[in-house]
Amino acid sequence: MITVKFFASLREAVGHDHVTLDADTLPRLRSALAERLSKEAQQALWADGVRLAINQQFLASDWRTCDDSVSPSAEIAFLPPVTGG
Amino acid sequence: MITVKFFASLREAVGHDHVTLDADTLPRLRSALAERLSKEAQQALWADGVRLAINQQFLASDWRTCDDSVSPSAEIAFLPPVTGG
Amino acid sequence: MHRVIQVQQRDFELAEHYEMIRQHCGEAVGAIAAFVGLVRDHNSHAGDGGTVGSLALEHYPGMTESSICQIVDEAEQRWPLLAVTVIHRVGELQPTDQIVLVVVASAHRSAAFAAAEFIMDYLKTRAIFWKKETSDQGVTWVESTLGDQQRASAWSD
Amino acid sequence: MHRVIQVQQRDFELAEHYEMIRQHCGEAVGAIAAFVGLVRDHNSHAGDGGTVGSLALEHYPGMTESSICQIVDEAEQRWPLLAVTVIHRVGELQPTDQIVLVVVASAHRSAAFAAAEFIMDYLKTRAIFWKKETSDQGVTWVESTLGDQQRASAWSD
Repeated sequence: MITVKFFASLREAVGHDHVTLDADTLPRLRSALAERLSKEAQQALWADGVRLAINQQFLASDWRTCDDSVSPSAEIAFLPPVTGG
Repeated sequence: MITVKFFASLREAVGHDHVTLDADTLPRLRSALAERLSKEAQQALWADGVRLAINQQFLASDWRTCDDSVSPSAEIAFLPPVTGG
Repeated sequence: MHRVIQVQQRDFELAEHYEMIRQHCGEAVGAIAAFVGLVRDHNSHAGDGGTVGSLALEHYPGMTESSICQIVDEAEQRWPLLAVTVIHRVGELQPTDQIVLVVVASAHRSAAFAAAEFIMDYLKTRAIFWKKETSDQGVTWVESTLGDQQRASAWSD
Repeated sequence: MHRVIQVQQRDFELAEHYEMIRQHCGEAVGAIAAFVGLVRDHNSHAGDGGTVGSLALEHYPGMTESSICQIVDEAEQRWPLLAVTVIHRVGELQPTDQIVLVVVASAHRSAAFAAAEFIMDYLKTRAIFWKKETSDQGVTWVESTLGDQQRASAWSD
Protein backbone atom coordinates (compact mmCIF):
# COMPACT_ATOMS: atom_id res chain seq x y z
CA MET A 1 0.00 0.00 0.00
CA ILE A 2 1.30 3.48 -0.87
CA THR A 3 0.22 6.81 0.55
CA VAL A 4 -0.88 9.43 -1.96
CA LYS A 5 -1.13 13.03 -0.70
CA PHE A 6 -3.22 15.80 -2.23
CA PHE A 7 -2.52 19.49 -1.70
CA ALA A 8 -4.54 22.70 -1.90
CA SER A 9 -7.22 22.68 -4.63
CA LEU A 10 -6.58 18.97 -5.30
CA ARG A 11 -7.21 18.10 -1.65
CA GLU A 12 -10.53 19.95 -1.91
CA ALA A 13 -11.41 18.21 -5.19
CA VAL A 14 -10.57 14.78 -3.81
CA GLY A 15 -12.11 15.44 -0.41
CA HIS A 16 -9.16 13.92 1.49
CA ASP A 17 -5.60 15.04 2.20
CA HIS A 18 -4.40 11.52 1.42
CA VAL A 19 -5.54 8.06 0.35
CA THR A 20 -3.77 4.72 0.56
CA LEU A 21 -3.75 2.59 -2.56
CA ASP A 22 -2.33 -0.66 -3.76
CA ALA A 23 -0.10 0.16 -6.75
CA ASP A 24 3.51 -0.61 -7.64
CA THR A 25 3.64 1.24 -10.98
CA LEU A 26 2.28 4.55 -12.22
CA PRO A 27 -0.13 2.85 -14.67
CA ARG A 28 -1.57 0.90 -11.68
CA LEU A 29 -1.70 4.12 -9.65
CA ARG A 30 -3.74 5.72 -12.45
CA SER A 31 -6.23 2.85 -12.60
CA ALA A 32 -6.50 2.71 -8.79
CA LEU A 33 -7.23 6.44 -8.69
CA ALA A 34 -9.76 6.14 -11.53
CA GLU A 35 -11.60 3.42 -9.61
CA ARG A 36 -11.49 5.20 -6.29
CA LEU A 37 -12.23 8.84 -7.14
CA SER A 38 -15.22 10.75 -8.46
CA LYS A 39 -15.27 12.04 -12.05
CA GLU A 40 -14.73 15.61 -10.74
CA ALA A 41 -11.74 14.58 -8.65
CA GLN A 42 -10.23 12.72 -11.61
CA GLN A 43 -10.72 15.77 -13.81
CA ALA A 44 -8.86 17.92 -11.26
CA LEU A 45 -5.96 15.44 -10.97
CA TRP A 46 -5.63 14.87 -14.70
CA ALA A 47 -5.64 18.61 -15.48
CA ASP A 48 -2.65 20.27 -17.18
CA GLY A 49 -0.23 21.80 -14.70
CA VAL A 50 -0.73 19.17 -12.00
CA ARG A 51 2.59 17.61 -11.03
CA LEU A 52 3.45 14.42 -9.21
CA ALA A 53 6.18 14.30 -6.58
CA ILE A 54 7.76 11.01 -5.50
CA ASN A 55 9.63 11.25 -2.20
CA GLN A 56 9.35 15.04 -2.42
CA GLN A 57 11.04 15.17 -5.86
CA PHE A 58 9.09 16.24 -8.91
CA LEU A 59 8.65 13.51 -11.51
CA ALA A 60 10.39 14.87 -14.61
CA SER A 61 7.92 13.38 -17.08
CA ASP A 62 4.12 13.65 -17.28
CA TRP A 63 2.59 11.40 -14.61
CA ARG A 64 -0.42 10.71 -16.89
CA THR A 65 1.70 8.84 -19.43
CA CYS A 66 4.77 7.71 -17.44
CA ASP A 67 5.26 3.97 -16.89
CA ASP A 68 7.73 4.07 -13.98
CA SER A 69 7.41 1.68 -11.10
CA VAL A 70 6.83 2.97 -7.57
CA SER A 71 8.41 1.62 -4.40
CA PRO A 72 5.81 0.63 -1.78
CA SER A 73 7.45 2.93 0.78
CA ALA A 74 7.35 5.94 -1.58
CA GLU A 75 5.63 9.15 -0.58
CA ILE A 76 3.51 10.18 -3.54
CA ALA A 77 1.97 13.65 -3.76
CA PHE A 78 -0.17 15.52 -6.26
CA LEU A 79 0.65 19.24 -6.49
CA PRO A 80 -1.46 21.84 -8.30
CA PRO A 81 0.30 24.92 -9.82
CA VAL A 82 2.24 26.77 -7.10
CA THR A 83 2.52 30.41 -6.15
CA GLY A 84 4.44 31.84 -3.22
CA GLY A 85 5.74 35.26 -2.23
CA MET B 1 31.05 91.41 -2.73
CA ILE B 2 29.97 87.84 -3.39
CA THR B 3 30.68 84.74 -1.33
CA VAL B 4 32.28 81.82 -3.16
CA LYS B 5 32.23 78.44 -1.42
CA PHE B 6 34.55 75.50 -2.04
CA PHE B 7 33.72 71.90 -1.19
CA ALA B 8 35.69 68.75 -0.51
CA SER B 9 38.90 68.44 -2.57
CA LEU B 10 38.48 72.02 -3.86
CA ARG B 11 38.30 73.37 -0.31
CA GLU B 12 41.56 71.57 0.42
CA ALA B 13 43.16 72.87 -2.80
CA VAL B 14 42.08 76.45 -2.10
CA GLY B 15 42.83 76.27 1.60
CA HIS B 16 39.54 77.98 2.59
CA ASP B 17 35.91 76.91 2.65
CA HIS B 18 34.95 80.26 1.17
CA VAL B 19 36.33 83.58 -0.09
CA THR B 20 34.59 86.88 -0.73
CA LEU B 21 35.27 88.58 -4.03
CA ASP B 22 34.16 91.62 -5.96
CA ALA B 23 32.64 90.34 -9.22
CA ASP B 24 29.33 90.92 -10.98
CA THR B 25 29.90 88.61 -13.96
CA LEU B 26 31.47 85.20 -14.44
CA PRO B 27 34.37 86.62 -16.49
CA ARG B 28 35.13 88.97 -13.57
CA LEU B 29 34.80 86.06 -11.15
CA ARG B 30 37.38 84.13 -13.18
CA SER B 31 39.87 87.00 -13.16
CA ALA B 32 39.31 87.66 -9.45
CA LEU B 33 39.96 83.99 -8.67
CA ALA B 34 43.04 83.95 -10.92
CA GLU B 35 44.45 86.95 -9.02
CA ARG B 36 43.60 85.64 -5.57
CA LEU B 37 44.45 81.92 -5.77
CA SER B 38 47.66 79.92 -6.12
CA LYS B 39 48.48 78.16 -9.38
CA GLU B 40 47.62 74.79 -7.77
CA ALA B 41 44.26 76.03 -6.54
CA GLN B 42 43.46 77.44 -9.99
CA GLN B 43 44.39 74.15 -11.60
CA ALA B 44 42.01 72.32 -9.27
CA LEU B 45 39.13 74.75 -9.95
CA TRP B 46 39.63 74.81 -13.70
CA ALA B 47 39.78 71.01 -13.95
CA ASP B 48 37.23 69.06 -16.02
CA GLY B 49 34.31 67.84 -13.95
CA VAL B 50 34.23 70.82 -11.58
CA ARG B 51 30.81 72.44 -11.58
CA LEU B 52 29.60 75.83 -10.44
CA ALA B 53 26.36 76.24 -8.51
CA ILE B 54 24.62 79.61 -8.24
CA ASN B 55 22.08 79.79 -5.43
CA GLN B 56 22.34 76.00 -5.08
CA GLN B 57 21.46 75.40 -8.75
CA PHE B 58 24.01 73.97 -11.14
CA LEU B 59 25.03 76.31 -13.91
CA ALA B 60 23.98 74.51 -17.11
CA SER B 61 26.97 75.70 -19.15
CA ASP B 62 30.71 75.46 -18.49
CA TRP B 63 31.64 78.10 -15.88
CA ARG B 64 35.07 78.51 -17.53
CA THR B 65 33.58 79.99 -20.70
CA CYS B 66 30.18 81.34 -19.58
CA ASP B 67 29.58 85.11 -19.67
CA ASP B 68 26.54 85.32 -17.37
CA SER B 69 26.24 88.09 -14.84
CA VAL B 70 26.02 87.30 -11.13
CA SER B 71 23.82 89.04 -8.59
CA PRO B 72 25.79 90.43 -5.65
CA SER B 73 23.61 88.47 -3.20
CA ALA B 74 24.19 85.17 -5.04
CA GLU B 75 25.64 82.15 -3.28
CA ILE B 76 28.35 80.79 -5.54
CA ALA B 77 29.86 77.35 -4.96
CA PHE B 78 32.47 75.19 -6.65
CA LEU B 79 31.69 71.46 -6.55
CA PRO B 80 34.10 68.68 -7.49
CA PRO B 81 32.68 65.41 -8.92
CA VAL B 82 30.17 63.89 -6.47
CA THR B 83 29.63 60.40 -5.13
CA GLY B 84 27.11 59.35 -2.53
CA GLY B 85 25.58 56.10 -1.42
CA MET C 1 27.56 31.56 3.31
CA HIS C 2 25.21 32.39 6.17
CA ARG C 3 21.78 31.04 5.26
CA VAL C 4 18.43 31.09 7.08
CA ILE C 5 15.36 29.50 5.47
CA GLN C 6 12.18 29.23 7.49
CA VAL C 7 8.55 28.42 6.75
CA GLN C 8 6.45 29.43 9.71
CA GLN C 9 3.00 30.50 10.87
CA ARG C 10 4.23 33.24 13.18
CA ASP C 11 5.09 36.74 12.09
CA PHE C 12 8.70 37.87 11.58
CA GLU C 13 10.74 40.95 12.39
CA LEU C 14 12.76 42.48 9.55
CA ALA C 15 15.08 44.16 12.09
CA GLU C 16 15.96 40.88 13.79
CA HIS C 17 17.05 39.23 10.54
CA TYR C 18 18.79 42.36 9.28
CA GLU C 19 20.86 42.64 12.46
CA MET C 20 21.66 38.91 12.42
CA ILE C 21 23.06 39.23 8.90
CA ARG C 22 24.91 42.42 9.70
CA GLN C 23 26.61 40.85 12.71
CA HIS C 24 27.44 37.72 10.78
CA CYS C 25 29.03 39.49 7.82
CA GLY C 26 31.17 41.96 9.76
CA GLU C 27 33.42 44.25 7.72
CA ALA C 28 32.96 42.37 4.44
CA VAL C 29 29.41 43.55 3.77
CA GLY C 30 28.84 46.68 1.72
CA ALA C 31 25.21 46.18 0.74
CA ILE C 32 22.11 44.63 2.30
CA ALA C 33 18.93 44.46 0.23
CA ALA C 34 15.70 43.47 1.93
CA PHE C 35 12.21 42.82 0.65
CA VAL C 36 8.93 42.28 2.49
CA GLY C 37 5.74 41.16 0.75
CA LEU C 38 2.48 42.10 2.48
CA VAL C 39 -1.19 41.20 2.03
CA ARG C 40 -2.86 44.01 0.07
CA ASP C 41 -6.53 44.92 0.14
CA HIS C 42 -6.87 45.05 -3.65
CA ASN C 43 -5.06 41.99 -4.77
CA SER C 44 -4.38 41.74 -8.47
CA HIS C 45 -5.43 38.10 -8.39
CA ALA C 46 -8.92 39.03 -7.24
CA GLY C 47 -9.56 40.23 -10.80
CA ASP C 48 -11.63 43.38 -11.14
CA GLY C 49 -10.79 44.97 -7.83
CA GLY C 50 -12.30 42.46 -5.44
CA THR C 51 -11.39 43.12 -1.83
CA VAL C 52 -9.24 40.45 -0.23
CA GLY C 53 -10.72 39.49 3.11
CA SER C 54 -8.07 36.96 3.97
CA LEU C 55 -5.45 34.69 2.51
CA ALA C 56 -4.68 31.10 3.49
CA LEU C 57 -1.19 29.86 2.63
CA GLU C 58 -0.46 26.18 2.47
CA HIS C 59 2.80 24.31 1.94
CA TYR C 60 4.27 20.80 1.68
CA PRO C 61 6.49 20.45 4.75
CA GLY C 62 9.97 19.37 3.71
CA MET C 63 9.51 19.77 -0.03
CA THR C 64 8.69 23.48 0.32
CA GLU C 65 11.89 24.14 2.29
CA SER C 66 13.91 22.21 -0.33
CA SER C 67 12.33 24.23 -3.11
CA ILE C 68 13.45 27.46 -1.38
CA CYS C 69 16.93 25.99 -0.79
CA GLN C 70 17.26 25.30 -4.51
CA ILE C 71 16.30 28.88 -5.32
CA VAL C 72 18.90 30.22 -2.87
CA ASP C 73 21.52 27.80 -4.26
CA GLU C 74 20.90 29.15 -7.72
CA ALA C 75 21.15 32.77 -6.51
CA GLU C 76 24.45 31.91 -4.83
CA GLN C 77 25.82 30.49 -8.07
CA ARG C 78 24.89 33.61 -9.96
CA TRP C 79 26.11 36.30 -7.55
CA PRO C 80 28.80 36.60 -4.85
CA LEU C 81 26.61 36.60 -1.72
CA LEU C 82 27.59 36.75 1.94
CA ALA C 83 24.22 35.90 3.49
CA VAL C 84 20.65 35.09 2.52
CA THR C 85 17.56 34.92 4.73
CA VAL C 86 14.18 33.77 3.45
CA ILE C 87 11.19 33.62 5.81
CA HIS C 88 7.85 32.59 4.33
CA ARG C 89 4.67 32.49 6.37
CA VAL C 90 1.86 29.95 6.01
CA GLY C 91 -1.60 29.74 7.54
CA GLU C 92 -4.31 32.41 7.70
CA LEU C 93 -3.23 35.95 6.88
CA GLN C 94 -5.15 39.24 6.85
CA PRO C 95 -4.62 42.47 4.86
CA THR C 96 -1.49 44.37 6.08
CA ASP C 97 0.07 41.11 7.37
CA GLN C 98 3.63 40.35 6.32
CA ILE C 99 3.88 37.25 4.05
CA VAL C 100 7.48 36.91 2.99
CA LEU C 101 10.89 38.31 3.91
CA VAL C 102 14.03 38.14 1.79
CA VAL C 103 17.32 39.67 3.00
CA VAL C 104 20.50 39.41 0.94
CA ALA C 105 23.99 40.67 1.84
CA SER C 106 26.87 41.14 -0.54
CA ALA C 107 29.99 43.23 -0.92
CA HIS C 108 28.27 45.08 -3.78
CA ARG C 109 24.83 46.61 -4.16
CA SER C 110 24.13 45.31 -7.67
CA ALA C 111 24.55 41.69 -6.51
CA ALA C 112 22.41 42.26 -3.41
CA PHE C 113 19.57 43.86 -5.41
CA ALA C 114 19.67 41.33 -8.24
CA ALA C 115 19.74 38.30 -5.93
CA ALA C 116 16.87 39.61 -3.76
CA GLU C 117 14.71 40.24 -6.83
CA PHE C 118 15.68 36.90 -8.38
CA ILE C 119 14.73 35.06 -5.17
CA MET C 120 11.36 36.83 -5.01
CA ASP C 121 10.61 36.12 -8.69
CA TYR C 122 11.41 32.45 -8.18
CA LEU C 123 9.46 32.24 -4.91
CA LYS C 124 6.42 33.46 -6.85
CA THR C 125 6.69 30.78 -9.49
CA ARG C 126 8.80 27.86 -8.20
CA ALA C 127 8.54 27.66 -4.42
CA ILE C 128 5.92 25.18 -3.28
CA PHE C 129 3.15 27.28 -1.77
CA TRP C 130 -0.53 27.56 -2.48
CA LYS C 131 -2.65 30.62 -1.75
CA LYS C 132 -6.38 30.65 -1.25
CA GLU C 133 -8.01 34.04 -1.32
CA THR C 134 -11.32 34.80 0.34
CA SER C 135 -12.82 38.03 -1.00
CA ASP C 136 -16.28 39.49 -1.37
CA GLN C 137 -16.28 37.74 -4.75
CA GLY C 138 -15.81 34.29 -3.26
CA VAL C 139 -12.99 31.87 -2.63
CA THR C 140 -10.23 31.26 -5.19
CA TRP C 141 -6.95 29.40 -5.38
CA VAL C 142 -4.46 31.90 -6.72
CA GLU C 143 -2.18 30.93 -9.59
CA SER C 144 1.01 32.78 -10.48
CA THR C 145 0.28 35.44 -13.08
CA LEU C 146 1.68 35.53 -16.58
CA GLY C 147 3.69 38.58 -15.48
CA ASP C 148 5.19 36.58 -12.61
CA GLN C 149 6.11 33.77 -14.98
CA GLN C 150 7.67 36.16 -17.48
CA ARG C 151 9.70 37.90 -14.78
CA ALA C 152 10.99 34.53 -13.53
CA SER C 153 11.90 33.23 -16.98
CA ALA C 154 13.64 36.52 -17.84
CA TRP C 155 16.43 35.44 -15.45
CA SER C 156 17.30 32.46 -17.64
CA ASP C 157 17.59 34.43 -20.89
CA MET D 1 3.13 60.16 -1.33
CA HIS D 2 4.79 59.73 2.05
CA ARG D 3 8.35 61.00 1.74
CA VAL D 4 11.21 61.26 4.25
CA ILE D 5 14.58 62.66 3.16
CA GLN D 6 17.25 63.24 5.78
CA VAL D 7 20.96 63.99 5.75
CA GLN D 8 22.35 63.42 9.21
CA GLN D 9 25.44 62.57 11.22
CA ARG D 10 23.70 60.16 13.56
CA ASP D 11 23.05 56.51 12.77
CA PHE D 12 19.61 55.30 11.63
CA GLU D 13 17.41 52.31 12.38
CA LEU D 14 16.03 50.39 9.39
CA ALA D 15 13.19 49.02 11.56
CA GLU D 16 12.00 52.49 12.57
CA HIS D 17 11.67 53.67 8.98
CA TYR D 18 10.21 50.38 7.77
CA GLU D 19 7.49 50.49 10.44
CA MET D 20 6.76 54.16 9.73
CA ILE D 21 6.17 53.37 6.07
CA ARG D 22 4.13 50.28 6.85
CA GLN D 23 1.86 52.21 9.17
CA HIS D 24 1.51 55.05 6.73
CA CYS D 25 0.58 52.88 3.75
CA GLY D 26 -1.96 50.65 5.48
CA GLU D 27 -3.75 48.09 3.31
CA ALA D 28 -2.55 49.51 -0.01
CA VAL D 29 1.05 48.30 0.29
CA GLY D 30 2.01 44.93 -1.16
CA ALA D 31 5.77 45.35 -1.37
CA ILE D 32 8.48 47.14 0.60
CA ALA D 33 12.04 47.08 -0.72
CA ALA D 34 14.83 48.34 1.51
CA PHE D 35 18.53 48.87 0.96
CA VAL D 36 21.34 49.70 3.37
CA GLY D 37 24.83 50.62 2.26
CA LEU D 38 27.62 49.98 4.77
CA VAL D 39 31.30 50.87 5.03
CA ARG D 40 33.32 47.84 3.88
CA ASP D 41 36.88 47.02 4.87
CA HIS D 42 38.04 46.43 1.30
CA ASN D 43 36.53 49.27 -0.57
CA SER D 44 36.64 49.00 -4.35
CA HIS D 45 37.72 52.63 -4.51
CA ALA D 46 40.89 51.89 -2.55
CA GLY D 47 42.18 50.22 -5.70
CA ASP D 48 44.24 47.11 -5.13
CA GLY D 49 42.71 45.99 -1.89
CA GLY D 50 43.74 48.80 0.41
CA THR D 51 42.08 48.62 3.80
CA VAL D 52 39.67 51.44 4.53
CA GLY D 53 40.39 52.85 7.96
CA SER D 54 37.65 55.46 7.86
CA LEU D 55 35.46 57.45 5.57
CA ALA D 56 34.55 61.13 5.86
CA LEU D 57 31.35 62.18 4.10
CA GLU D 58 30.72 65.80 3.30
CA HIS D 59 27.67 67.52 1.82
CA TYR D 60 26.35 70.94 0.78
CA PRO D 61 23.51 71.66 3.22
CA GLY D 62 20.37 72.55 1.30
CA MET D 63 21.62 71.65 -2.15
CA THR D 64 22.29 68.03 -1.16
CA GLU D 65 18.75 67.59 0.14
CA SER D 66 17.36 69.13 -3.09
CA SER D 67 19.48 66.77 -5.17
CA ILE D 68 17.96 63.80 -3.31
CA CYS D 69 14.46 65.26 -3.70
CA GLN D 70 14.97 65.45 -7.47
CA ILE D 71 16.03 61.81 -7.55
CA VAL D 72 12.95 60.77 -5.58
CA ASP D 73 10.74 62.96 -7.83
CA GLU D 74 12.08 61.15 -10.86
CA ALA D 75 11.52 57.73 -9.26
CA GLU D 76 7.94 58.76 -8.47
CA GLN D 77 7.33 59.72 -12.09
CA ARG D 78 8.62 56.37 -13.30
CA TRP D 79 6.85 54.00 -10.89
CA PRO D 80 3.64 54.04 -8.82
CA LEU D 81 5.08 54.49 -5.33
CA LEU D 82 3.34 54.80 -1.97
CA ALA D 83 6.29 55.91 0.16
CA VAL D 84 9.99 56.64 -0.11
CA THR D 85 12.53 57.16 2.68
CA VAL D 86 16.13 58.17 2.03
CA ILE D 87 18.53 58.68 4.95
CA HIS D 88 22.12 59.56 4.13
CA ARG D 89 24.77 59.97 6.77
CA VAL D 90 27.62 62.50 6.70
CA GLY D 91 30.67 62.95 8.92
CA GLU D 92 33.24 60.38 10.02
CA LEU D 93 32.31 56.74 9.47
CA GLN D 94 34.14 53.51 10.30
CA PRO D 95 33.99 50.03 8.70
CA THR D 96 30.66 48.27 9.42
CA ASP D 97 28.89 51.64 9.90
CA GLN D 98 25.68 52.21 7.98
CA ILE D 99 25.98 54.97 5.35
CA VAL D 100 22.71 55.11 3.47
CA LEU D 101 19.16 53.79 3.80
CA VAL D 102 16.56 53.62 1.03
CA VAL D 103 13.07 52.22 1.69
CA VAL D 104 10.42 52.15 -1.05
CA ALA D 105 6.81 50.97 -0.76
CA SER D 106 4.51 50.14 -3.65
CA ALA D 107 1.52 47.97 -4.43
CA HIS D 108 3.79 45.78 -6.57
CA ARG D 109 7.20 44.27 -5.98
CA SER D 110 8.68 45.09 -9.39
CA ALA D 111 8.07 48.83 -8.83
CA ALA D 112 9.48 48.71 -5.28
CA PHE D 113 12.66 46.90 -6.39
CA ALA D 114 13.22 49.05 -9.48
CA ALA D 115 12.69 52.35 -7.65
CA ALA D 116 14.98 51.38 -4.75
CA GLU D 117 17.76 50.38 -7.15
CA PHE D 118 17.20 53.47 -9.31
CA ILE D 119 17.45 55.74 -6.26
CA MET D 120 20.68 54.05 -5.12
CA ASP D 121 22.23 54.27 -8.61
CA TYR D 122 21.37 57.96 -8.78
CA LEU D 123 22.56 58.65 -5.20
CA LYS D 124 25.95 57.23 -6.25
CA THR D 125 26.29 59.53 -9.23
CA ARG D 126 24.00 62.56 -8.83
CA ALA D 127 23.43 63.26 -5.15
CA ILE D 128 25.77 65.92 -3.80
CA PHE D 129 28.11 64.10 -1.45
CA TRP D 130 31.85 63.76 -1.29
CA LYS D 131 33.71 60.87 0.28
CA LYS D 132 37.25 60.97 1.60
CA GLU D 133 38.81 57.63 2.34
CA THR D 134 41.65 57.16 4.78
CA SER D 135 43.36 53.81 4.25
CA ASP D 136 46.80 52.37 4.83
CA GLN D 137 47.54 53.63 1.32
CA GLY D 138 46.83 57.25 2.21
CA VAL D 139 43.97 59.70 1.89
CA THR D 140 41.87 59.92 -1.30
CA TRP D 141 38.74 61.66 -2.44
CA VAL D 142 36.56 58.97 -3.95
CA GLU D 143 34.98 59.51 -7.35
CA SER D 144 32.05 57.51 -8.67
CA THR D 145 33.28 54.54 -10.66
CA LEU D 146 32.68 53.95 -14.35
CA GLY D 147 30.43 51.04 -13.31
CA ASP D 148 28.37 53.40 -11.14
CA GLN D 149 28.03 55.85 -14.01
CA GLN D 150 27.01 53.12 -16.44
CA ARG D 151 24.40 51.74 -14.04
CA ALA D 152 22.94 55.21 -13.57
CA SER D 153 22.82 56.03 -17.27
CA ALA D 154 21.27 52.63 -18.07
CA TRP D 155 18.03 53.98 -16.50
CA SER D 156 17.70 56.63 -19.20
CA ASP D 157 18.09 54.22 -22.13
